[in-house]
Parts: sequence; structure tokens; C-alpha cells
Amino acid sequence: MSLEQFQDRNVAEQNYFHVDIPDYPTTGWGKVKRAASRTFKGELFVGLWVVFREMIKFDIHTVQYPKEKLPVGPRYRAVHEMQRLFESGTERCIGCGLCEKICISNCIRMETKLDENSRKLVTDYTINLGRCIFCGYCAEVCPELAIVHGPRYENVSDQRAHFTDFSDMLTPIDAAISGTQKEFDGFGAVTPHEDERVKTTPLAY
Amino acid sequence: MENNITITIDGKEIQTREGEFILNAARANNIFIPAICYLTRCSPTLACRICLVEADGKQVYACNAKAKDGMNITTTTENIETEKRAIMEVYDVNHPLECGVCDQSGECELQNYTLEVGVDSQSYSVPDTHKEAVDWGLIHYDPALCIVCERCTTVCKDMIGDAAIKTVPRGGDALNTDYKAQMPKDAYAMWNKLNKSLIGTADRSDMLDCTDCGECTAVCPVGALVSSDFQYASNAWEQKQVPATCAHCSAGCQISYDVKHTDIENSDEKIYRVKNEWNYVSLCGAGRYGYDFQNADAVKDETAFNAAIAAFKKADTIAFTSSITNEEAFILRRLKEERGYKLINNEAKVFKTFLDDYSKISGQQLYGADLKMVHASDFVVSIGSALKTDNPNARFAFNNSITMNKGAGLYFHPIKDPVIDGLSKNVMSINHAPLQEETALYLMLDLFADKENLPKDITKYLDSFHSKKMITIEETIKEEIIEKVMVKQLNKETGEEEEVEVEKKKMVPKKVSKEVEVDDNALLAQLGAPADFDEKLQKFLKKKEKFSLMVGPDLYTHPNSRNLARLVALVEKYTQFELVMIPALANTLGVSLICDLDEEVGEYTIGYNTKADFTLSALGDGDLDMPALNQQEGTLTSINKRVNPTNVALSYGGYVLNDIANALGLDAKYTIDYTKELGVVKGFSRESFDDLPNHYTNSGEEVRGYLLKRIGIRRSSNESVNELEDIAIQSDIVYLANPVLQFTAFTNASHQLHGEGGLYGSEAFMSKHALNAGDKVNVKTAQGEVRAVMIHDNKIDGEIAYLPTFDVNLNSEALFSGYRFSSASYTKV
Amino acid sequence: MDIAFLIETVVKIVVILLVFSALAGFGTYFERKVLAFMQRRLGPMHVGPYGLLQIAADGIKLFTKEDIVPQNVVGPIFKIAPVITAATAFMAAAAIPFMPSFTMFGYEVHPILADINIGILYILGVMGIGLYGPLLGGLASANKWALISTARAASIFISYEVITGLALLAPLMMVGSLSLIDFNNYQVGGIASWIVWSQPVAFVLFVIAGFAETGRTPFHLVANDHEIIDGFGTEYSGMRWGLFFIGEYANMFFISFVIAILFLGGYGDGSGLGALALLAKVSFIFFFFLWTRAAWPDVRPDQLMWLCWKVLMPIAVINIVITGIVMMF
Amino acid sequence: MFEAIAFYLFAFLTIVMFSVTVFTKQALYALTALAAGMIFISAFYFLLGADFLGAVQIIVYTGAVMALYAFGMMFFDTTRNVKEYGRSPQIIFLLSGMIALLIVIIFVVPIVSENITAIYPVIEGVGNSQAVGMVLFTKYLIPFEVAAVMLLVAMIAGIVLAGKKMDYSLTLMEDEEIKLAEESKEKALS
Repeated sequence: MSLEQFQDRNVAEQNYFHVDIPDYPTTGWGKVKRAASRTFKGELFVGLWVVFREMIKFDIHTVQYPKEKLPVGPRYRAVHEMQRLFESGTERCIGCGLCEKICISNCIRMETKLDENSRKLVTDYTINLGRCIFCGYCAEVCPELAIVHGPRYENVSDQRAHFTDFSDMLTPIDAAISGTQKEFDGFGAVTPHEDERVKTTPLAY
Repeated sequence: MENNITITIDGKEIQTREGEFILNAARANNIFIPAICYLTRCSPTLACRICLVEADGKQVYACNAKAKDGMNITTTTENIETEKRAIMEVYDVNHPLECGVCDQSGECELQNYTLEVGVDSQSYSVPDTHKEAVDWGLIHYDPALCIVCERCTTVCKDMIGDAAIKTVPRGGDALNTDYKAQMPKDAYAMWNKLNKSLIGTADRSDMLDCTDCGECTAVCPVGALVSSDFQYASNAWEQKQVPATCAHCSAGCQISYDVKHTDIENSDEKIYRVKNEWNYVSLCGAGRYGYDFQNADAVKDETAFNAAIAAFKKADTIAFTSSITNEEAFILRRLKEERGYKLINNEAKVFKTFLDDYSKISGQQLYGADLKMVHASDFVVSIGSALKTDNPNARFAFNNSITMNKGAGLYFHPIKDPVIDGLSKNVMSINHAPLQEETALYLMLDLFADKENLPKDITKYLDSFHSKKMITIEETIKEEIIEKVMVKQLNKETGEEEEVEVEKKKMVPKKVSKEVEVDDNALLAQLGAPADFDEKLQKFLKKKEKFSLMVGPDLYTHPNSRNLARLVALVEKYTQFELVMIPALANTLGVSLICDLDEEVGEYTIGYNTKADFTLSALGDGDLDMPALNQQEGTLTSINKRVNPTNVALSYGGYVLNDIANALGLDAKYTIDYTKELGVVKGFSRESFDDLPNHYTNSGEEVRGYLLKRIGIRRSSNESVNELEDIAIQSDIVYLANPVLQFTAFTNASHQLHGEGGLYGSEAFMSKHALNAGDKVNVKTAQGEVRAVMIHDNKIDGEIAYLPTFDVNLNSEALFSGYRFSSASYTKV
Repeated sequence: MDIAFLIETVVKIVVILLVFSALAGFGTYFERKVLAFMQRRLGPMHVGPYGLLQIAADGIKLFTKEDIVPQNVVGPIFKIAPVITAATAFMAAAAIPFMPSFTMFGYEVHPILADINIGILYILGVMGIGLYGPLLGGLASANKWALISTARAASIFISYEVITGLALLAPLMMVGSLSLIDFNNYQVGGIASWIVWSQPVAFVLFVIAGFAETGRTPFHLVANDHEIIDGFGTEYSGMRWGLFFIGEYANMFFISFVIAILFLGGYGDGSGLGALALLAKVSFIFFFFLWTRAAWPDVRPDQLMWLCWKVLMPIAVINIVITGIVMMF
Repeated sequence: MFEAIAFYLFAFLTIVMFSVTVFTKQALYALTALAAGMIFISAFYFLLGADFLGAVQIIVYTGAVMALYAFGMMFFDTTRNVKEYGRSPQIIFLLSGMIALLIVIIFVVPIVSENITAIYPVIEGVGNSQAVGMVLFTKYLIPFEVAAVMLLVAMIAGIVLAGKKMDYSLTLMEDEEIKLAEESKEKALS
């Protein structure tokens, strides 16, 4: 396809070809003719031939799913992953609750409290994957890039509780420290040369 | 509205009152002028300077510039925009970027104005200082987040009266002086001030010494002052606001219960905090922190319910407290009509009797004024009420009128109250002996009554207290003296300096003793008024126009209460004072109007929220569970004679009184079906519950429920009152009252206010009886004896102690015969 | 009527039941496989080698599934309806000679349960009763989809029975008997003597009617998934639903046998080769059932009626008339 | 022996089925029982060696007539019980009297039947389809053809009566045509 075809957005005129469909017959004789032509033209047998040919060719396209899996795209947005800070391995989530607020299917809930260091501690966090529509708003709104969508799309479980387990979503600590944790390089991510653009503030202490 | 004038704001003509601040006028007409530091009903502080407007071509601050007829105001000019932008940038300097976790996030005025003004870059900077967050018990202060708008200090001083917090030096680097030339004027001035101060306790101690109302946390525009309990518990936007009416005292403050699911597993709603419209209503600590008194986990226990029905069929008496809605009171009234129960509620009964006796002279079913009038008045008298604990809102009104209207006040109460004394030097406490409330009322008549019209025998009786006496007073007079001083003078001829003796006239104050004849008022002596009472009063009364009188529960329970009621009516009638009566409990007024109460108790009693043969209890400790007031919808009648709606904040699983009533033959689907039927009671309207509003308008108008109609009563021509009897309580005294933050067992049921009751005594009391805090004390009166733990209360003074009613384990009411004071003997165990 | 005859009959009944129940199962497997291959898929692959044990898995699943009888159905009728479908299908098998007779242990076995001289009429009648399965099931289900399906089933059966009958009339006239064995014997003379050559129109009509009566694809209106869910089977689950399924597939097999015997020479001279030839013919017709399902679209109910009454029936009548004239002269 | 057992079994079943048909309140039971009864009746034909009639009985009654009944029943809610009110005791009296008479006749007939001989006895070696054909096309040719013509007349009449409103098909019409048709119908009604 050439570029012109994309630029010419008048889809009604281009790239279409018309199938020759005759009008419905209105007269009795016309109907008889149509029936006759349909009967003797052998269209039905063409259909039979096509499927039979495919059967003989045995050109199978099945992916035997649990044994074989199609690769997913790098931006595939499936089950959430909770990111950790590199090196320290602490959870990135600060408990701001923006994901909870923005979630349009109301499936995120979190519990926070004041911890002994006077910081906000996320004591519990759940995403009800049975309700989640994977719109990605939570990942987009997260100021800390803590919640992202991962490539895991298999949610089969015999208990609903398994759909909500926070520890399942959290990046394994060794992955975080070794730096193999996948970053979501999208909206809100730190842009290159960010430090040159930030004005430093003098601190007295 | 008086003094209607017309001003123009941004081309829009609006009507307002002469002398109204431009900001308030604009707000009342839905014109937006940003303001961070200003609080309606409090004095302008000019801390933020963001309310800049141009009035008739001159730049003024809208919060303290008064509107004049024909004024033309522009809210935005180029200069104002520059100033605003600079001010908001300054506020954002060093403000921690922790909106993600800040409790105020979502309802933060700094966030709002920063976005409104559109601050997207920062031109200013100053080295930050390290500021340690402090925990003041119920209140948490994080100075790092503080923008020193001074709203907290303002409200604490002008509204609450504690003046417990003030601005303190911040320390740290001064501003770069270059900024003075670079920056807009107001922004620099604001920053200069901001950068020097922080908020701290008034006595610079570590702990905040106040009545813990928490109003400072409510008014704080940022997350600097927050409730310790709420901190990091939930985000503001997750909360659902349930408009309600506070169920603790008779003030009937409008509040909203902020509810959200309890936690991840539990979807039941939980109250996380209480919010108020702080511009128009101030809450006390009980209202703010005592919210989770619900009867949780109540279920429909059918056997208990059947037992209740059986008990109701057997019973001939229902005893109850006034912590119920008007609708429940009405159900009780209907039950009395249908089945002839005796209704027992002593506390409401005495109030009712008092009101009836009052009505006979005043010709009105109800007292004339409300707390709004107290706010507006400039001379306030309180008799017979421990204001601080009986009705904190009455105290706020008292304080607000004195602070804002340059007012003055008298406070008659046997207990010396440092909080009242600390309000202002224009408040005089008269700590009379118990039972002397009558004398106080006579004094009121004597001092303020229109003697011409006052019945002759009363005038005569009052005159009998007066006598002439000679006293020696020290007077300061100014005397002219001539002084010789040496002055260095330039000799014009010589050009040299020389000392010259010059005579100078000077006025010097001199104290002179003088014998004068003065009027001696025996009533004052009987009340134990300070010696300089007359003088002070003269000073207090200067330029005063609006007078109000608040009378409290001590009067209703007084042995001579019927006489007191007549005296109160006479005071209202023959003086300029507007009268407010403080009902003791949340719905005492409503109950006393709706129910026809009895005195005699029958053989088998049902108790509603009070112990009896069969107990219905909203505290969950009775034979059948009842919903607490935060689990019910209905109306409550407040001190302001307003029928206020309250809504269900938390679900309730058990039976309600209406179920019992239905089982006994009444027929209403919901309790609130009776709201409409309240109309049959004098003063109430036939309005259905769902039509009752519950909010404030921008102009501060209270649109809540409806006001009770003023019903005229046939007045009797007999205005005679009894003369004073010589009664007094000898020996030590014990008072029946609650400490700050407590009203009933319901306040005590909340997790933040929960505590154990005991004998509360002042320092003086404890040293007199050689008691220490924590000692077990036997308190014995003629009626009985209880054992209580000695608790030190620094909010009272004088050699007096009191017993609370909030702790159900402490049967303190049994010690009193009705009057809230009793003679008692204390023995340490 | 001796004991041997009784034993023989019982054994035949058992064999037919078992073989065709199993075949119904294999039928589903083949259907899935064939459809899959025609659509470039693999079909069932997981249970057993090449998914062969899928039938067993399905059987176990259907047998062990909870038997759900919904709340508002007419219980007894609802329960009996699937049994009718399966039972009538097998009852029809009574008059079908599956193979030429052979001698086993010195005993001559006739692989036909009841050689009645009106065999084909009996088969048509019993298959007609097969209508009662979907009919009663649909009516008793208290379900609107089921009801629509029932209406369709009734109209199709009533209409296409006419076609079946009329289409058969011409060969019947030629053979002069209603017995399937007579039909077979009529065509013993090899491929050239097959009735399909002398009665091609009747053959085509009968095949079309056979598709309609078994409810296979071009006429799959009774349980057209995209319109009426599973039609009369909507409320059914577990083994009851399974019986409908077995009935449908058994019917397919039997109609294949009938077509093979009536028009395609049956087992011919009764030799072993003839028996194999019959099996091959039956297999091809069965395969044709699956083949059309992969290739052809469904017709609308109104088109189906139009086809029946305005096209097929006149053609069938004309065919009879022509056959009559030819036979007369 | 087998014939006897089969006869009594089917006799019993037939009576039970038709009783159910009459007594049940549930239309679906009645329909099912009637169809089953028809099938069981065919068993008598088979027992008597009249295979052809048996098969025809199944095809015609069970396959066609009953199916038409069922078709009609789809317009009712067949899952509900029907409540009937005996409005006229006279009819009930009359019917029960007739039933009693019928039973008497049924028991008397076998006694009488011993004296009856068949006019057209079964001819050995001739299949019963042929036998039926012979009777139908010889002795009863005229009544048979007259019946056929009558049925044809009834069918045409039925089609004409039912087909009046079938002169247009919504599925094949354009929107405008439907609108026009609706309007003309409304005009005709008003």
C-alpha cells in the first residue's frame, strides 16, 4: 500500500470493490429463474470443494495453547505488577490512593496507616481482577510508577481470593535488586535528562 | 437585612449591608475572590493577602475592606494577577511535594489555589529549615506543611476562646534581600512574615493545653493540622459525606459523617471522621471525635424482640433519656395515647416545667433568642450553666460575641472556670455559692430592668438590698507641676552649646484617697462578686447595644426552679436581654415539647437507654438493641429552636423502636413517617423528612430543617415572684457535670474519647482534701455513696469536684436529688 | 417362537444399542475432527492420542454432571423427552438390515431385528415419533427459545415427512415392496442397477428430506445457536442433553443406512465385500453430513417451508407421475 | 401366549394413557398421553398382523395429527395447570351414562362377535398392504376418492381463509412499502 491511500481518507471511494449482487427478483418468473440458477450453477458444490480442498491440504494453523504460547507484545496490558524500587527493593507504592480513585470499575482497594516512622504505610492492597477491565488508568495515574500492567494473562484459579493477592503482583525482591524488573516506559515515566531540567532548591539541613 | 446598599463587583450589582466586608458580600453572591486566611465570623488577619481587589481604583484587601454604597470593585487587574501569582509561588516554596500521602490532598486549598492561579514554575527560593512534626494528642501538627495562614490561631482565639495556639518564630535563614526589589510588594511582605513564623502552643510547651475541639484541624487549608486518628487512614476523596446533626448536646451542630468501607475484607461502612462547615458552624471535640458510638453488630434477635413485645404488654411505664429523635419521642407519645404508658424523663420534665412556668409570664411557648443572636450581641450573661461542658457552642457564641463585637460578659457559676476566665478580660466570672442562681437573677433585674414598668413589689423588694455606705477610694488625679531642667542649647550669638535652665510644665498622676458615698448592693455580697464589680460593669456596659442572657440546666434542676423560671421571664420582659435556654441533652427541647411526661413511676418499667426492668439500649448493653443516633434518620430539636434532620451514617441490623410500635398496633413503615405527623405538636410543622434541607448557603444562611413556630401562650397577669429564701449547701460540694469532650455514655463509647469516669477535682480541691490523682475516693451525699477514682482536671478551679454522667459504671446520678449540686463528704479509701 | 429366536433378538437389540451408542460418540469425534480439518484446525487433541479419548471424556462429563431440572418446567415431560428422542432413533433401527445375513456357529444370523414387510414405512413412522423429543422437551422447558425451537421442529417434521413419503413413492412403485430387504435384492445386479440411477430426483429429494428430518446443517434451525441458543435443549444439561445428542447422531447413522440401502444398492449380493461396500457407503453419507456442515450456510425457516411446499413437493409429485407413466408403458 | 401378554399390556397402557388424557389438568400431559395412546393402539394392528395399518396409524395420527395439535398448543402456556369448571351437571350425567352404556356394549360385543364372519377375509400369501390396496381400489374406490376430493377442498379452503393476510411479506418489503401497507390497514380499520 502506498502512503496516498492512507492520506486519502475518503474510504467510500477507494480500496473497495463491489460484489455483483443482483437485486431481489420481484416477479414470479424472476424467482423461478433465481431458484434455477442457484440450483444448477453449482455454488453449493464450490463451497463443498473449498472446504474439502482445505482438508486435504491439511494446512493446520492451530496453536496448541497450554503447550505452545504465542509471544505477547511488550506493551501488553494484562495483570498488574507492583514495582519495587531498584537497589533497596522497597515497595514503590506510597499509598496515595489515586489508582483507587481513578479505577472505573472500582476494583482497587487499599488500606493505609501511619507507621512507626511517621510515614504512610500501605498495609493492604487488592485489585479484584474479576472486576478489572484492564483499562490501564491506574498505571497511567500512578505518580510513582509503582503499578504497571504486566504480560501475565492467565487468571484461572479455583478461588476468587487468588485474583486479588498483593504478593503475587509484587515484583520478586531479587528481580528488583538485580534490575531485571521491567519498567513501564510510558506516560509519566521519567524522561531522559530530567535532572538537567529540575531547578535545585537550597537546603539548610 | 438592614442598611441595604448596592455595590458593583466585576460589573455585577449586588445588594449588601453597610459595613460588610467586600469578601463576604462577594461570597454571598457567588462571586469568587480567593482567600486563604480569612474565616467568616472571625477577624481578618491579612496573613495571605491573596484577596486583593481594586475598589474604586484603590487596591484593598477584600477581607477587611468594608463595602460602601456605590462602590465599584474589580477582582482582577494585571497587578492583582501578578501579586496572586507571586503569592501562590511563595506558598509553594519549600512546600513538601507529598500530596500523594498528605491527608489534605484532594481538599487542600493550597492545591486548589496553586492550580487556580496556574503556578507552573518557581521563581523564588529560600533554604528550608528542618521542622519536626509534633503530636498534640488528638491533633497532629506538621510544621513542614504549614503555610502560616493563621486560620488556626484566629479560630482558636476568636471563635473557640482557648487561644491555645499562636505564631512562634521559625528560625532559619532570612530572605534574600534582592527579592524586595524584584518581587511584587504584597507577596514579599507576606513571604517576609511567613518566613519568620510557625505555629506553636501559646505557652510554648510541648503539649497543647486546650479543650481539644479540633477546630484548628478543620480550618487548616493544608495538611499541617490534622486529626491524629485520621492521619493516613484514608484519602479525602474516598469518603462519602453523610449530612447529619451532631447527637451529643443541644447545639445541634451540622456535621457530616465521612464514611467509607471498613477495610478490604469488610464492606460495611465505617465513619472515618466528622467534618463541619467551619465557616458557619464550629464543632466541639465531642462532636468531632465522638462519632463512632454506633451500636455495632446488632442483629434481629427474634427472641429478644418477642421478649420486648411481652415486656411492653406488661409494662405501664417507659423511662427514657433525651438522646432520641423527635420521631421516636413521637412514637412514645403515640404509645402513651394508645396504651396509657407513663413516660418518665426527669431531665426533660424539669425543662418542660421550667418552660411552662416561664411561658406564664412571657406569653411565649419558647424563649425568644438563639445562639446566632448571642453571636451578634455585645453583652452576654450566662447563669446556671457550666458553659464549657453543657453546650460548647454556647461558649463559642459567648466568646465570639466578646471578641468580635468588642463585647463583654458576665458568667455566673459556682465553679471557677479558667477557660471562661481566659476568654477575655472583658468577662467577669462570679463564682457564687450553689443555690444562689436566684440571687443572680434578682441581680439581673436590679441592674438592668426597666424599674418603671417592673411590678412595684419587685422593685420594692430589690430596693431593700440597697444601702448607702462610705468607702475610701483611691483616685488618681493629674497634677500640674513645674520642673526645672537643664537643656543644652545652641547659643546663637556665640555659636557654642551651653546648658540653660528651663522651666517646664508637666502633668503628673497622683494618687489621692477620697471618701465617697456609694450604693451598697447586698445581692453582690451574697453572690460573692468581686469588690470592683460596679466599676467593671460600668466599663463593660459602655457602648453596648445588644444584650443576651443564657440560662442553663442548673436553673431547671434548682429546688426553686418554678420561681427561677418566672424570674427569667421577668428578666426577658423588663430588660433588653434576649433569652436563650440551654437544654441539657441533644433533644431535651424536642422531647419536652412532644411528650407529655409523667413523674410517678409505675410497677414495671421499660427503659430506653436507661436501666430498667426491661432495657432497650443503643449502647448494646440492654435486653434489646436499639440504633444509636448515627444509625438513625430523624430529626433533633436544637437550642436554636430548629428541627434538624440527621441521616443514617452506618447500617444497623437490629430492630428499631418503630418495629416495636408496629407490633403494638401502630402502623408506620419507617420511623421517619412520623416526621410529618410531628405537626400535631405545637410549634412543629407538617413537613416530611425527605423535604428537610441540611446545609448552609454561601452567605452563611442556615438552611436546615425548619424553625419551630413561635406559639403565643395566654399569659397570666400575675407576675409575682417569691422572695429569696435563705438556703445554702453547707460543707463540701459535689457537682454533677461532665468533663470536656464528654456528654453522655455515647461520647464515651467512641474510640477516641473513651475513658473511665471518676471524681474530677481541681488542684485546689485535691490539696484541700489531701488527695492525689489516682486515689480511690468515697463520695457520700444524703442520697447515696459511690466510689470513684480521683482525676485531676485543670480546666476547673476552686475547691470543688464534680462527678460525670458519661460513665455507665459510675452511678453518679443516684447521689443527687435533682439539683446538680449536692453537699458531699469525701473519704480517701 | 422359540427361545433361540428370543435370545437372538435380545442379543441383536443389545448389539445395536451398544454399537450405535458408541458410534454416536465416535460420530461427534469425527464431526469435530472433520470440521476442524476443513477449517484448518486440529480439533480435539488433548484427551488421549489425537484426542481420541475425547469421547470418553465427554461421556464421563455428561454422565456425571448434575441433573438440573429447572424450576418452572413440567417435570415428568421434561425428563422423558430426551428418552423419546434416543428411543425412537433406536426403534427405527429395528427394521434396518445392517448387513447381509451370515452364518455363525452354524446358526444363520439375520442382522435385522424385525424383518417386517412394511420396513420403510415403519422406519419413517418411528422417525416421525422422534419429533416428540424436541417437541415435548421444548414445550415443557418453560423457555421461549425452546418454544420457538419446538415450533420449528414441528413444522419441519410435518412438512418434510410429506417429501420423504412422496420421494419414496416412486422407487416403491418400482420395487413393489416396502421391505428394505426387497429393496436391496432389487439392486443386486451391481452398480448399474442402483435405484439412484433410475430415480435420481427421488434420491436428491430423499437426501434433502433426510437432512431436514435429522436437523443437520442447511436445515439446522431447531437448535440454531446464534438465534435460539440450543433450542429445545436450552434448559437441558448433563445426561438428558446427552440423550438428545445420541438420538441425533443415531438418527444420522440410520438415515445413512436407509439411503444406502434404498438408493445405493445396500449390501448388494450379500457377500463380505457387499457388507464392506455398505459400510463404505454409509460412511460416505455420514461424512457428507459433516461436509455440508462445514461448507453450507443455514436457510431461513420461511425458506425452508418455501423449499418444501413450493419446490420439493411439486417435483416429487411430478416425479411420481412420470414414474407411473413410464411404468405403465 | 406372547400375543395375549402383549394384548393385555397394550390394552392396559392404552386405557391408562387415554384416561390420563381425559383426567389431567395439565395440557402437556394430555398431549403426551394422547400421542402415546395412539402409538399403543398401533400395537394392536401389529398384533393382528396388519403391519401396514399399524405403520400408517403411527405416521398419520402420531406423526401428523398429533404434531398439529402440539403446534396449536404452542400458543398457550403449556406449563400451567388448566382449571376447568363443570358448568353443566346435565352433560356430566349424560356423558357418564353413555360411558356406562359403552362399557356394557364392550363386554357384550365379544359374545356377539363369535357369530360374525369377515366379508373379506385375509388372503394367505398376500401382504396386507396389497390387501388394503385391493379393498381401497375396488370396493371403496368411490368413497376413497370422494374423501380425497373433500380433503382437497378443505385444504384449499383453509389456505384461502388463512392466506388472506399473507399477500405481503414483511421480510421482502422495503421500509416505505411497509409504511404504506400499515397506513392502508389503519385507513381500513377507521
